[in-house]
Amino acid sequence: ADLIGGGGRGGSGRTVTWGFDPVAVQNNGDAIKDALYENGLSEDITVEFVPRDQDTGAARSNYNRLLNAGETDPDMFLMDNGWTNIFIQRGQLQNLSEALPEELVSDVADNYFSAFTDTARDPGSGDLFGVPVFPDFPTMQYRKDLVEEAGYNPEGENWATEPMTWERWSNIAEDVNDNADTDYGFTTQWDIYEGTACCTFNEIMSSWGGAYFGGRENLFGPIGDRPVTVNEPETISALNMMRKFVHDEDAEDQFSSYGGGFTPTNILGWIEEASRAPFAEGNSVFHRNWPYSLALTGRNPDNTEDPALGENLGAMPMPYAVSESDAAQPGTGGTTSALGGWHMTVNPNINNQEDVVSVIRAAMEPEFQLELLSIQGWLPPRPELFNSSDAQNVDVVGRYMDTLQVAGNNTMARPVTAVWSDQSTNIAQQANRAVGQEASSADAMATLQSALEDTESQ
Amino acid sequence: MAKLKLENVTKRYDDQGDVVTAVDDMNLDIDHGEFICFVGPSGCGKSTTMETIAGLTIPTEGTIHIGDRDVTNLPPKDRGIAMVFQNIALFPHMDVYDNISFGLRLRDYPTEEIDRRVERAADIVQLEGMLGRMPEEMSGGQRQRVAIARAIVREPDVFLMDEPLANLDAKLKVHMRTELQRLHKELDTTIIYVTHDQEEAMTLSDRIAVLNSGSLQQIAPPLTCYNEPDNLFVAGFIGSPSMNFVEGTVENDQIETKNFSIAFDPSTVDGVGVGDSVTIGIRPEDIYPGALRDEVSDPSSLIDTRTDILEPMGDEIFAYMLLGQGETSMSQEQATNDQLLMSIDPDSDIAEDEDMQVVIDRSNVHLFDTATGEAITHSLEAAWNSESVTEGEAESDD
Amino acid sequence: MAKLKLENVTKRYDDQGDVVTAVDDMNLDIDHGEFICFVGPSGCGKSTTMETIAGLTIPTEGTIHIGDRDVTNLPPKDRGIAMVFQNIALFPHMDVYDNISFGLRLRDYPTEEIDRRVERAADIVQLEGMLGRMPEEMSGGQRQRVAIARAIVREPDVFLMDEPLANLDAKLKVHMRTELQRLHKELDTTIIYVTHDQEEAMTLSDRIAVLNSGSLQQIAPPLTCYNEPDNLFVAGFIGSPSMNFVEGTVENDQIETKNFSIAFDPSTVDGVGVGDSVTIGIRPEDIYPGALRDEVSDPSSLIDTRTDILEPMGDEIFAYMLLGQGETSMSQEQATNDQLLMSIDPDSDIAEDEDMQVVIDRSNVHLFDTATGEAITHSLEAAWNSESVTEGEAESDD
Amino acid sequence: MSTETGRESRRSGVLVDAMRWMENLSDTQYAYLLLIPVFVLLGVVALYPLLRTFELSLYATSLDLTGRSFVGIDNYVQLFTGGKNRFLPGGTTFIPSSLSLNALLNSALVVTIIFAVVSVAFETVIGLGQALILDQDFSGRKWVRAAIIIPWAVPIVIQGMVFFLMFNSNVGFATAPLADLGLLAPTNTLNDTASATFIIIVADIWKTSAFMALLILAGLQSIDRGLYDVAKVAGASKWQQFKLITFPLILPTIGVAVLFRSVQAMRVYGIIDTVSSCSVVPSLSCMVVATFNTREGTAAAIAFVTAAIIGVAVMGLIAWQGEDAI
Amino acid sequence: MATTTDDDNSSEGPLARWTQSAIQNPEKVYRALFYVAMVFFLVTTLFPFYWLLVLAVTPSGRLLSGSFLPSVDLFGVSATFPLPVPKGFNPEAFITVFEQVPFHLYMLNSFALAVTTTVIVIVVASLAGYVFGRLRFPGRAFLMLGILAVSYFPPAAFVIPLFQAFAGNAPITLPFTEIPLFTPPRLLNTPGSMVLPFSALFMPLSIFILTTFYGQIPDGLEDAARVEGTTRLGALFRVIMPLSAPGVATAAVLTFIAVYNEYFFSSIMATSTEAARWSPIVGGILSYQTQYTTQYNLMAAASIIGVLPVVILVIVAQERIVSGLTSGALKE
Ligand SMILES: Nc1ncnc2c1ncn2[C@@H]1O[C@H](COP(=O)(O)OP(=O)(O)OP(=O)(O)O)[C@@H](O)[C@H]1O
Ligand SMILES: Nc1ncnc2c1ncn2[C@@H]1O[C@H](COP(=O)(O)OP(=O)(O)OP(=O)(O)O)[C@@H](O)[C@H]1O
Ligand SMILES: [Mg+2]
Ligand SMILES: [Mg+2]
Repeated sequence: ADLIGGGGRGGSGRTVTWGFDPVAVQNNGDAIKDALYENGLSEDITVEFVPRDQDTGAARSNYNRLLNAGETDPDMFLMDNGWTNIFIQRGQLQNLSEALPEELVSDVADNYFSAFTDTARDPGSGDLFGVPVFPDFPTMQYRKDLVEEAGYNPEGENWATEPMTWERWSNIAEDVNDNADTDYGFTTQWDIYEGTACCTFNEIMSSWGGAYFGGRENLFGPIGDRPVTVNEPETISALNMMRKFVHDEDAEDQFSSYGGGFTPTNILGWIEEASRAPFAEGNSVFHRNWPYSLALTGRNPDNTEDPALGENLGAMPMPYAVSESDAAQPGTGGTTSALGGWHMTVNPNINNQEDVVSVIRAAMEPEFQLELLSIQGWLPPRPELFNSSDAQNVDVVGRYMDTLQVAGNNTMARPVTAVWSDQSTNIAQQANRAVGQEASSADAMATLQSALEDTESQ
Repeated sequence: MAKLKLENVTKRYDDQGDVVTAVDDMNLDIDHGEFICFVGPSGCGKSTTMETIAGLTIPTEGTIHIGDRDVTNLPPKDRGIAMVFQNIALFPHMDVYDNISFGLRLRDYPTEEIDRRVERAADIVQLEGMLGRMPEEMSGGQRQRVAIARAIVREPDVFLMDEPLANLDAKLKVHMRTELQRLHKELDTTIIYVTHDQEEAMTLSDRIAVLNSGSLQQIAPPLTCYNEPDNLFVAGFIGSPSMNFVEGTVENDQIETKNFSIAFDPSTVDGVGVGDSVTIGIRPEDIYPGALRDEVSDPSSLIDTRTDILEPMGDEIFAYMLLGQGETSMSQEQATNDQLLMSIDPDSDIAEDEDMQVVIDRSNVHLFDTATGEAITHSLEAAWNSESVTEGEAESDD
Repeated sequence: MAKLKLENVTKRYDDQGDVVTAVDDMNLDIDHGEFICFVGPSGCGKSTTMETIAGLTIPTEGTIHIGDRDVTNLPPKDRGIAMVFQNIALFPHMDVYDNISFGLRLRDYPTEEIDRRVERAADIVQLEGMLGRMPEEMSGGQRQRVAIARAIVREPDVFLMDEPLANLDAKLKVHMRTELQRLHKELDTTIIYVTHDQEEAMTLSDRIAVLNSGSLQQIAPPLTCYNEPDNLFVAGFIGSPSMNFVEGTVENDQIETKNFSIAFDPSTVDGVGVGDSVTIGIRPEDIYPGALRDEVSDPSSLIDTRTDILEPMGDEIFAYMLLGQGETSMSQEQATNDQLLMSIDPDSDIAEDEDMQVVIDRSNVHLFDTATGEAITHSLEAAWNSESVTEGEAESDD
Repeated sequence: MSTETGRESRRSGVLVDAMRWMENLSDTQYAYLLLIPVFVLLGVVALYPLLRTFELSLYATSLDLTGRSFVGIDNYVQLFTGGKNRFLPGGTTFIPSSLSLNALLNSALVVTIIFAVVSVAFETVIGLGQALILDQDFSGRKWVRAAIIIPWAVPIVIQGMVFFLMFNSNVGFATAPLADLGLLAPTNTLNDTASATFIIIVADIWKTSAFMALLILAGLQSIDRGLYDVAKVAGASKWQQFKLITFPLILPTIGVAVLFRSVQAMRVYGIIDTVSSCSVVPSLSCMVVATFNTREGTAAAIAFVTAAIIGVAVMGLIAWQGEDAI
Repeated sequence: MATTTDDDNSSEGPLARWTQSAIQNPEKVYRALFYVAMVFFLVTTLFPFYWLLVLAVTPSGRLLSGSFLPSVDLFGVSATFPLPVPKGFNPEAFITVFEQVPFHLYMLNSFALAVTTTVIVIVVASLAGYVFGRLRFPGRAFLMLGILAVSYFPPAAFVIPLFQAFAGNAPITLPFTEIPLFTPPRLLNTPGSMVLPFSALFMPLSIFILTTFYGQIPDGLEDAARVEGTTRLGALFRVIMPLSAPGVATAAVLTFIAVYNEYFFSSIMATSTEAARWSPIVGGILSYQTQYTTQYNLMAAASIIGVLPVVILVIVAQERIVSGLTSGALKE
């Protein structure tokens, strides 16, 4: 195939190039293409996946450069919801509200996870610039066997769909960990990296009723005209709770009824895989992670060389501290899952739009989305599909569809704006410092507060 | 065709403000096929002159012609020259064969031709079995011979050789000299040759160019330089051991020196008058023991001396004779006026530290103007005597 | 204390299977304070021997003692030597002053002492104004003088000098020689000196060591080597121009050669009998024009020759004389039997291509066994005659 | 002779003419002629983009990232007055906000300089040591040389991975012993600025000592062995030979090595990104990368300031080494 | 070791005897020091490599859990073994590497890019090295500093304009103006878009190295070559370059390896990390990462595979170049 002359192709050859996840291309590229054709894509149109960089940051830079240079290749992109917004703001993407037929636009508006879809809209106009392909929601995963051994009844108490409070959860974690042969009660990610800012810290803070910028309605701006609300009791409490979990420290006597000391300081340097490894080995009771972890850890240990838990893996929605109604910041509280996931967006420099629309149409077919779940493990962007038997029957992940649906309905997106990348490193760093006991939670948040205010005011 | 002409060539090195004039307004006219030796004290500019001819150094001033071409700015490769460098400069990364054949290979000669020439050259310099050696595996003399071979395979118009035999033993030197002469004839080339070996200069060259401090002192056939040196410098430089110099004053009928006087009629020679300060030059072989006075063609009166040190050389003896109150000293320069060096037959009956009378052959006594160093006459008999050489140059007239 | 003793020193280079024996079973015994010159053809192992003494090369076999110490495996720095290298090897990154003072600075001499010595050395080698120059800014001879100065400031027990004057002009050479002799006396050191300049070897050394192909041919005082060479090699090598060799056969009362015969009584000498093949050696200065027969102490009968080429050298003339049907050729080696080289007075009345009779001084005729090359006698008169030298060595009795 | 000239003329006339023309140029003309390829290449691939980037640095990116406006040198001014600190990752300041240890370690400038000085110093010494060893004659030298070069051939990602995993809190085995020695923080090691800097310096030394060693070795191999003979006879001990002959003669090579290592070290980025993160060890290049996607003007300004700082450092280095370094 | 000198006779231990002989023959001490230093350097440079090997053969699932330092039972006392050892043994990683991605293609890409760049750099830098090392002319120091200055800039400073130029979508404009000059050819995803910047960016180092080395060749040798009939340029390639072989080889090796592993530019100029778009070896290595997981074992195996042949090649080549061309010391 002529991979080099991409720029000259421009639709004449009826080819649609799509910047795509490299691993998916590598493992299932052909199957995914087949699925597109099965879902109505004309055989006249050749779809060609262009694998992007594995690292999301690198991919973003790459697309940024391409679009800056007016590149026509590829025609479509798969974009992380963490930075789609920035491309929208810069006007570097095709406005799909205009380019897509009305029925597709309203299908997205009506039938997709709306919090997820929001990350593909222009916050000002509400116009759609990307169609969600798959969302990613974390769940609290656990050793069902150990929990049951310790006398709890996850099935009976419906842990899979009923969120519990952090207080109860922490006591269970401490209790089970004390009584089992595990080193850790809980593993999660708290390194200085995007994942802490966008997700782990964001989740916990939100479950305490906190938010970075005064609640859900300010997530995507307006920059400078929204309050910075990290130096608030709910946020500090969230951090203090983490300190309780990690260090069993309770300076303000706030967490005496909580369990603690069951989380290793290692989380300060952990990202996803590092934190999953001990859990998959059976060395931790609880573990917070994305669906991919369910897929890997939930495998039957007999079928894989890698450590796995099989049916002993349980999942539940993330615990919470305050309910939605008690939340200090509007739109927060209750069980909260951070929001990951990818959208498909369109290169504005192309002239084979109809073909691209055909591809999008096929990719929006529920059947296609279920197929992706089945072959690639990507969750469908439509909540209704979580209930489908097709979904439930998917190996491993299918077992946790109900939990995932709860998570999907309770997501909190990261506040992506033009300044988010400046902010996120600050957030991750202060969150890390606080939990690492390098500063008190209050001091860390005070520092963060002024840093965020700095970045907001420009 | 391979005439060589240097006009007003000057080369100055500017060494951080400290200007060194290596070659000073040099004018040379060398005929096709001539064999010229450059001689002169260390640092007098011989190598630098060669380099300007080769094109390795661009003269600060002046022009150079080879044949009819002005080559002053031509690169070395277009000048049709080959050169043997004083510092040998073998390519350390090539074996002897490659070193010798370098120039031929550059010119794409056919392999057999190269082989033939290299073998012949190796033969001439007696390095037959060593073509595969690397330079570092050879002795100093062997390296020098490779350098010579590298030049002669080229068969150029002009050969430049900067002390090519310095590291060879006497015997090999003689052999190489003969070969060079043969080559010179055979190839009909012009050769410019730097040497500090008088014998070499004498036997090889058509003309000797004597340099001092960057400027040309005399260029003339060897015996002319020996017998009729243009000035004190040439007189002292040519000949080994070198000429004895004694300072004196011209009187009516003689020249008076500190320790002896010698008969002389100033009217026989132009440009000298009574009262002038002159320097007398006497070659060691023109001094004879008093006993041999009869055999000397134009003997001076007897001079009282005392033998100091005797240096037997095998085929002759150098006898240092003290004049007057002269003190023992082997060094020549310290003793200009109080010492005479005499060369005598090895069979002579002579011992150190004895009184002895000597006699000088007046017909071979040179006279120089002490102030300017210019030669006045080369024989005290009369100005017309310049034995055994025909093309005597006109005396410089002060 | 600074005696030097080489015992069975052998050095072989293994050059990819191709073994070169640079030094072959060398035995030397050098006294404290001696001045020894190494001479020999290019590549004969002079430098290599020096290097083994210096400790730069470890001999393949044999031991070396300096004083009473076995230094065979001692590093150079502990041997108390200084060396002038044939390839000069100045430190390119140091100026002249730093080059000269290198060894002193290593030994932490006080600055004034260093300054004093460097100045003195620069004075000796006549480089006074050049202490600040870098090596690349100097002429070949100047560099060599720096190398000499670098060695003499050290004032060591043993000096090793490998052709230290090769690049100097005659005058400077004479000056340097005198200085070296003075230093030798002053410092009371042992000096080993490589030179290819016979005059240098003659004037400087207490003893000359003649090397050939890595092995020692003779070690003896200069005039002994000149007058009583141990073998054909030494005879031919020492003396310039070199000895004439004529092959002959011993008869009852004479030696018969192709073109002439010379009276000789074999019974006066041990180890030679009638019918033996011998080689006669005659030095050029021992051949005289027939006219001078009366002045020769022990003249041979007159020999008919024809002058071939004349080489006037200034202080003498080299005359190539053809014997019998000999053909014109300037090369010495081609002409062993048909040519005699004669050195005569420059005043002599002689012309090329003329018939001329010559006479040989029989008292200075050498006789060698043609097969072994060993000397038989050095005078045809009788075995006891070895004029002008007292310490005549015993003749080899072969 | 005639044969020589005959052969010459057989070659193509144009080529000969061109050659002759070249040979006749003065030194200066010849120098500039030979430099043309370099300058064409550098002009196209370096000078042009740099001018463009410089142009970029005179513009500010608007709040919504959609447009840009000309601000002159404001980007530069703000960089030094702290106005840009808010765009730098994790509370980093450009120049230190105070002289406290924390503030110093938070300053991109200071961290970069610390990294460069320490790592280059160690690399030079170690590289020199390695080169001296490789310069000896011993059997198996080829393999020892291979071993010593290997780190240089390891891609930075892998170098980062190797050290990251060595100090990783799950499986890293190196943290504990070093923490016992007080060299590292025992927990959260890779997020502790001092510890992470230490580890990154070690990683850098491991990899780039080979660079130094290779270069210095080449210098050593070019030294005329005859000079050692002279020195030995003059009485120089091994150490003195090194000090007086080897060292001065390889000094130009060391100079080049140090110069380029310093320049490289002051642009350190990859190893930081792979072992720790730019918010923990905020090098100057990190700042450029961190801002390039969103704030091109700022990033361009930082890039130029970085270059200027390196330029100043290089000038210092050259002045210190003496003019003949250039 | 200097402490235990002469305690008389007989009862000397081997150490004392060694010391004794060492004092007599300091060479021995140097030799010993030399070996100590060599072993030290070998261990320190090779240890991380050993660690890489440990990682490569450890099964991926076990990489991030449990310690690499096994407990050993030493006569009842349990201690931690001080060296990391593989957790399990999975040599298939070295095969899997090729199964997952066409790693050999990435290697070939790197190889081709590196060879091309190295040749360009050495030729062009040789010219410059000759000029700066051997000629004196006005502006020399200034130009050298100018060339050096190119390496001051973080690579990111070149990227955006270069990328736009190489995309060939719009005409190049005169900097600081909107005046269009010409539309460059499209080079993205071709070797040209990488070789050009590599050449420019690695050039200064090579120029400086070669300047140093060429400057040290005695003038006499160049003179000899010129008299023998080379042009100045001919003398450069026939005499000066071969004589500077250690320097040239080193410059080449440094450039070659740097390009072979280069990632920044190649990842940008290849718009996707496919082997077919000239992505280099590092692109291949990074292909073993997925969004959340990293197959460290494969990355380790891949980098061993990627690195070893180059190192060996370079070693063999360099040894040959250097020993073949400079078996003599550099003297006139
Ligand atoms: N490294 C080496 N490898 C092989 N052969 C060598 C080596 N060094 C010297 N030789 C050979 O050993 C012999 C003696 O060399 P040496 O340098 O001692 O000669 P020399 O007497 O000093 O000669 P010259 O007067 O020419 O300097 C020569 O034939 C030389 O070729
Ligand atoms: N690069 C330079 N810089 C400064 N001075 C120089 C340079 N090269 C040569 N000289 C000086 O120029 C003068 C002439 O040097 P040249 O090499 O021509 O002498 P030479 O006659 O060949 O002497 P020798 O017989 O010693 O080789 C010397 O005084 C020397 O010091
Ligand atoms: Mg000279
Ligand atoms: Mg020698």
